[in-house]
Amino acid sequence: MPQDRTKNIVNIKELFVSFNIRPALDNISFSIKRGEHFGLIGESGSGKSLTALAIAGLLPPTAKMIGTIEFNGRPIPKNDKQMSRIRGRKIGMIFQEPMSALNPLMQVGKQIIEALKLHYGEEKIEERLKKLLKEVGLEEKHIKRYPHQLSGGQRQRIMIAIALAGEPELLICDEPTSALDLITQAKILSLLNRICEQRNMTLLFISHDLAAVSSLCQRVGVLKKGVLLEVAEIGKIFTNAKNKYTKLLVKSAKLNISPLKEISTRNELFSAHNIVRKFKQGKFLSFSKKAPLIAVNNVSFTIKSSESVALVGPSGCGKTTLARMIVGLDRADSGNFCLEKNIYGKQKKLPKNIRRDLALVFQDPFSSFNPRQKIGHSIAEPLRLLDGLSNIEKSTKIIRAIESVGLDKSMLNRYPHEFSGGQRQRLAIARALVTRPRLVVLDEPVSALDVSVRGEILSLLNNLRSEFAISFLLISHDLNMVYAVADRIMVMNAGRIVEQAEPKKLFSNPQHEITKQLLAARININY
Amino acid sequence: MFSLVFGKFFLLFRNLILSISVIFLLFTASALAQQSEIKLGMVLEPPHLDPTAGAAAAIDEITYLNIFEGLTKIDANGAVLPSLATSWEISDDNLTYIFKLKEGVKFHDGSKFDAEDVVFTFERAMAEDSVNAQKGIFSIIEEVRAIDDMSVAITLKNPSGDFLFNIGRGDAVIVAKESADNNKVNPIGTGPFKFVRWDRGSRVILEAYENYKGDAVSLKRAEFVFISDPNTAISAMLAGDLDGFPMFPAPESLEIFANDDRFKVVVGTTEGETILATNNKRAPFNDIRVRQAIAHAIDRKAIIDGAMFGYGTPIGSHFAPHHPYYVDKVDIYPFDLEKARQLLAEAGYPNGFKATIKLPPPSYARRGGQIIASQLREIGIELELINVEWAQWLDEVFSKKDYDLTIVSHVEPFDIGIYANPDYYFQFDNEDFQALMQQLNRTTNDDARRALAIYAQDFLARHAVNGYLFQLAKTGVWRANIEGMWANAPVEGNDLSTIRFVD
Amino acid sequence: MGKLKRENLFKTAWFHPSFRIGFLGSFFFIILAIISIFWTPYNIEELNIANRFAPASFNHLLGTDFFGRDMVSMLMKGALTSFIVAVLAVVIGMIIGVPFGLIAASYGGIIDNILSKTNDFLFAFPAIISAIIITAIFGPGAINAMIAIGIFNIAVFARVARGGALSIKMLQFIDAAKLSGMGELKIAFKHILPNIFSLLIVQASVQLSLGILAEAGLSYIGFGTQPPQTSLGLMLKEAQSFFLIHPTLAILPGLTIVLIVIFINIAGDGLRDVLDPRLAKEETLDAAG
Amino acid sequence: MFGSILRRILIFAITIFVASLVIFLLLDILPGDPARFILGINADIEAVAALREQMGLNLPIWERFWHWFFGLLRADLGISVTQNVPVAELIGERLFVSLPLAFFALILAIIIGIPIGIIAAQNRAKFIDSFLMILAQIGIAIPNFWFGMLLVLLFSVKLSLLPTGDFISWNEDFAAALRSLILPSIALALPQAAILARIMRTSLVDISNADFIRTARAKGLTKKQAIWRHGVRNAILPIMTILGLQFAFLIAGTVIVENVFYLPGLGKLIFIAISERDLILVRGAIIILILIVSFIMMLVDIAYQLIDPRLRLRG
Repeated sequence: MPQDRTKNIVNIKELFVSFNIRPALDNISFSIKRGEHFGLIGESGSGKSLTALAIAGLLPPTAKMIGTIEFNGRPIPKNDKQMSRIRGRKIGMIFQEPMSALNPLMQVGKQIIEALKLHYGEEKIEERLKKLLKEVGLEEKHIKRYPHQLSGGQRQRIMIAIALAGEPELLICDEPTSALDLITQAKILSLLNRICEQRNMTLLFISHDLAAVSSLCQRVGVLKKGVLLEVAEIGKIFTNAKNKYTKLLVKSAKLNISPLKEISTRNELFSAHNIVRKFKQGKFLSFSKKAPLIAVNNVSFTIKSSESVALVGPSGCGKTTLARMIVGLDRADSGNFCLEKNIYGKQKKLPKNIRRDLALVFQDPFSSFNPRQKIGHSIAEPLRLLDGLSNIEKSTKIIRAIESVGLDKSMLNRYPHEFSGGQRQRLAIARALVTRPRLVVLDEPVSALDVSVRGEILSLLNNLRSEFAISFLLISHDLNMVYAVADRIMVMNAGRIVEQAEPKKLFSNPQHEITKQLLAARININY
Repeated sequence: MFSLVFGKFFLLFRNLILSISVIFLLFTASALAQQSEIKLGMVLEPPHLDPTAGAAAAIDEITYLNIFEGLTKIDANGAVLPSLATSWEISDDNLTYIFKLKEGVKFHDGSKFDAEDVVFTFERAMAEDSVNAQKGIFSIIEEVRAIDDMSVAITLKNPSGDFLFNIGRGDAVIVAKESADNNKVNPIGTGPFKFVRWDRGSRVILEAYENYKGDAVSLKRAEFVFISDPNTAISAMLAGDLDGFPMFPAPESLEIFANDDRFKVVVGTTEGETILATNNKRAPFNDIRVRQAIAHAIDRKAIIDGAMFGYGTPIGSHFAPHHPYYVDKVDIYPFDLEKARQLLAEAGYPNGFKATIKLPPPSYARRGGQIIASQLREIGIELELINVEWAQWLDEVFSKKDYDLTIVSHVEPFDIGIYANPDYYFQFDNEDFQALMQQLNRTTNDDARRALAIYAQDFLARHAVNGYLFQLAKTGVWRANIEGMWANAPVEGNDLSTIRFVD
Repeated sequence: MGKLKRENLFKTAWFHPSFRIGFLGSFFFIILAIISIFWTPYNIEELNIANRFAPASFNHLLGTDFFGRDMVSMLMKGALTSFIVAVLAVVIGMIIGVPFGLIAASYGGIIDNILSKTNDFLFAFPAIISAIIITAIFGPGAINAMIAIGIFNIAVFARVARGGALSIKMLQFIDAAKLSGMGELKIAFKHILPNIFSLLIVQASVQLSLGILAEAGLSYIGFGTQPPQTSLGLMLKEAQSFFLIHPTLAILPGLTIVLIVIFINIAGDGLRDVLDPRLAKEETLDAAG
Repeated sequence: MFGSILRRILIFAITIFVASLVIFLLLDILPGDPARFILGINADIEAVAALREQMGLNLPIWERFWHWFFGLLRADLGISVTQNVPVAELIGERLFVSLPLAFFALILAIIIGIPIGIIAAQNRAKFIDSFLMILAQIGIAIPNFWFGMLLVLLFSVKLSLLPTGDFISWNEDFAAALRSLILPSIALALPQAAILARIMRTSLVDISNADFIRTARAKGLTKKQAIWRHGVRNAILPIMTILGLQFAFLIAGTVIVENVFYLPGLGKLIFIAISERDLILVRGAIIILILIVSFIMMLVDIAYQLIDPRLRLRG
């Protein structure tokens, strides 16, 4: 394939896309050079996926498009049949969610073969298939499996194989790793990098994660609300961003959190003793008996008052199950917890006196409020746990809670959809604090938030901890994030806590294999 | 049984595959009915096919005169004719009848018909455990005796004017000892047609009996198809699926057939006196003035028009208009609302009262009930309409007598005698009338019987025992080229032997 | 997240053209039916045999039937019965089915299994089979038809409520409520029910139109409304045998049924469109990115 | 896999047991004495008592239930009160009409409804889509008995093409039997076909928005190819559950349609049994209906497990 590095493979001029009358892409112009790795970064709703779909001619039928997109110097055809000859053969695509992107009823091998046949006919199919599998790092036994029988990483490898089948000149990756856990993400990213290098393929990489983009791309475009703010070399973005928003992105990617005030951690507040949680598998009246799944396996640890402890581990390691047991949303099969001399763990319903000392902040701020209830009512709900409050006392507490997270009390009369994601997470924290609990469990408190607001939420949490002397148990898969806010990190894997240490110590001298993997998977920003 | 069923389904499925080619033939119209085959529609399916063991009219409509024959038979006009008895003699005291039997007659199973069968039949019907629906016919018999192979003597307890008519009815047909117990599902008689098959829920098929001793029969095969829904009956006739419907269930649509050259509509009479039956023991209907008021308030024409679309003859008493003894009593209580209100007021109900009316399924009852309710509302009587199925009607109205009013057609021929039974569901207990009926039963002289019958009619009409509405018409529809079908229904039955197709 | 947005359903739906047509259409018939409680042009209990089969005229806008009753009055009363049967059947279905479904979804485990299996079973039984049983026991009648249709509706609403509740239950505000010490039942009614309400309304519109059809079917075979009451289905049944002579008697109630059902269905489709997050999905394809 | 099928069969068995218990109890509280009904109005008390004894009516209710239930297992449903024939035999005969009728109607609904749904989905938001969906709306709204009447008037009365029912047994004349089921199955199929068309359309539209269709198009398939190769099979899955339900509806629908046409099916039998208060027959017929419906639902569930690889490996 003769390549001319100086020519643009994609050329977009004055692209507008709208739904009904609502604009989604507003006057986008940029070009991708042959052979380069181009990154497109932006928050949700910024239009980055839409740009990718527009290039591949896959815009939904309700979208209206104006402007030109040139591929290899020629405008992409409007006709679906003509466009379909370019797709696959010239442009390959990988999507975010490999589970739903694969046909659930078809063996994955067949799905790759289908792509191969489209481009090569029947010729040497088996051979090509084996070669592709090898290239993406899969074994032959995977051919006969169905998508649901593969892991997320394996599925994404299948997707890559499908995209590569036609030996495309341009590979579009639309958030290829955001549905994967950190370790897998790192592997997929390096695989993509290797393949693009080997094949001399142009890459359009789309992500909300500046770190991921920076590890892969030479040039980056920044999108916000359908507007292309700036396009620049990756180095320049980090060192010399022109746009304010870009600067903010860079800043939050480096996760600069206002430094911890030194908080003295005193006596022991909370302890877990030999906690075990098993889940039965199989359905009602089922004949096949499977061994129960052990989600949490003999876990013990302690938390001091005012301490911030992070629980880190790959997805599925049991950290969320543990968190749910701690706050009483689930029961332990054996073992118990102790919160200031109160022992619990196996009760179906926790007594009020324990419950009011515990709180949980959820991962998804969008679903953590009842959309049909005013915010004030939602925040007031935990006050049921405090007996004998007068209405005035109640409203005082609510107002103090909302003000402590930096919001105005007039917002109490609004409904959840009137708030942004960051505001909702603040409100969720306000709700958690309204009973003045001793221990707050934070389940991935920022991972659903846009990068730009993560920093402020984490800073807020730090401030609150010093102000109210609360202990935090912070659950996350992101080591970078917890590094900044935790006094101590516990690493969990396969239901057990395998290692715990202070952040600096853990980062410099990891003991356990999984800790090393987690650390390795971090994408360090080297600018 | 289930494995059997599924096995059958498998075969069915195979057949289905094999006969995909058949589908091409599906839309070619079926061969026209042969001139010697007939398909007749019936509303009700019989519970079984033994006319000597059930009251259901549907049994007689299939078997009477076709599969089974009696000693005598009733013709289309209600006259008594010889059948298995070729002739008979009656003793002077009117008590002993000697029947000469037809020679050479064989049952459909090949067994010979002789006096023994007659004796068996009558003794079976007279027996205490008899399940015959008309025990009254047999209860007056003292003795049945075979004189020889081909003659039988029957002695009565007292003279009976309609004995010869009665033994010509379906309940008295002659059965053979060997097959009698099986007649419910596989009827064996001596008639011109033998039983072929009964597809339950669908049809009964008969075929001409090759050894029949009697007048030649034109039909070779006959099917009785059961269609209870009037709408379906209309379309089945119009579509040509049926050749005729002797008792067509939808009088409202006869107009269509009358205007269609392919069909003829024949309106005859039945023995069905349609009455507003009244519970004479229950207040306020035990007051004759109330009953008279109701009689005055009923507009028979509106009922006949509205419920039967004009088919039906108004009656003023419990007697069939085509009967030779009939007198018209319609005008005893003419339609007069003023009079009705006055009578009601005299009875102590100036503002009327509330009552219920139980309506069995036939449209004369259901529609008639609505019309009567509307008419009685004019004089202040509010009727609550209660629809009942036949089983409920028999249970609640007929046997438990738990009703105020009901509408029903009494289809027994010459059944005025039911008014002499104080336990009958009308609960009419009148000694004068009971004496009158005893006298009538004993009388054999025709003129005397006529006089008594006329007196009885007048008596019932004046006492307004029930509301007398109309004589149910027999509205038949059949192909224009069919002849010999009964126009009237003096007894329940469809005599196939006289039916033929003409060109 | 379209369905989680709090909005005035009716107001939003009003701008959907098919909802508006459907709503106005069914509203017209509902109003006619309600008026018939107080007033009809003629009293349909008074039969006027002499005036039967009258053609349409100024006195009788749609003519008279085989008893001489005014067809306009008959249709109004008939629609009333049909609506009452269908609406009450929906009410029965909702009152019993929704708590049934909510409880199954809330408690889960064996309770859910038993309730759902019972429900799957009920669900497979169209009104007609319950009607057969009820008619066999109590005899035919409009109320029995209503109960029979209601029994089927119970299963439908239980299923919808359970499905909706399960998807709401996944959301974190439910866990938040649990942490506040609320019991399962209280959560079900305070937090889950308001959020599946619009789902239930759409389903109610479907069941309403099915109920009208089912009433007609049951009346047609004699398991439903009995004279002297009337319903659209009964009118249709009684008029069938006149079809070839006086076709309007059957066409009018038939058409009324078809129109009412279509209007309700259109309105329901409109509502569903408004609520359906799928439509929003296309427009926010990028939301996840 | 095997286990899950076994599990489904167990659920089926429990369902049948519970259903028979409920049906038995419901119909047992009915007023009226079957023995008296059999013997008629004028029967004397001793005879009735003897028959009650003989029919086991004097036994306690639980014993009678067990008796009946074990009878059911042996396909012995008692003797019809009015027809004096074993109920199982009566029902068995009628199933040869009702099951084929429902089956044909299902086939018709599929061959009419599915293609219409596919065509509408492929031409989404175009005239043909709106047209077909309006047709489907009307199809749902027309009561099937009324449609049946109209069919009869057109095809039987006016055109004389097909009989108005007039079912002759399969052995006697297979083609005639088939002919007599054509109109009723069309009448029965219409609303179900309309529903199927709508569901198929929605399902396909949903699927065509699915990620894997986008993947297929990204491979280089055209939109149409992608939907045919990947969409239809996925869209059929939800349809299967619907089909199971529809078969239940069709079986029940035969009760109405067999009355419009004169077909000697199970529906007609139940209808007559109710009007004659033959409760033994009603009871038997209902339990058979339930048996058939539950059996079909079970088959659908099992088929679902066989088709969908995601369910195949689950416990």
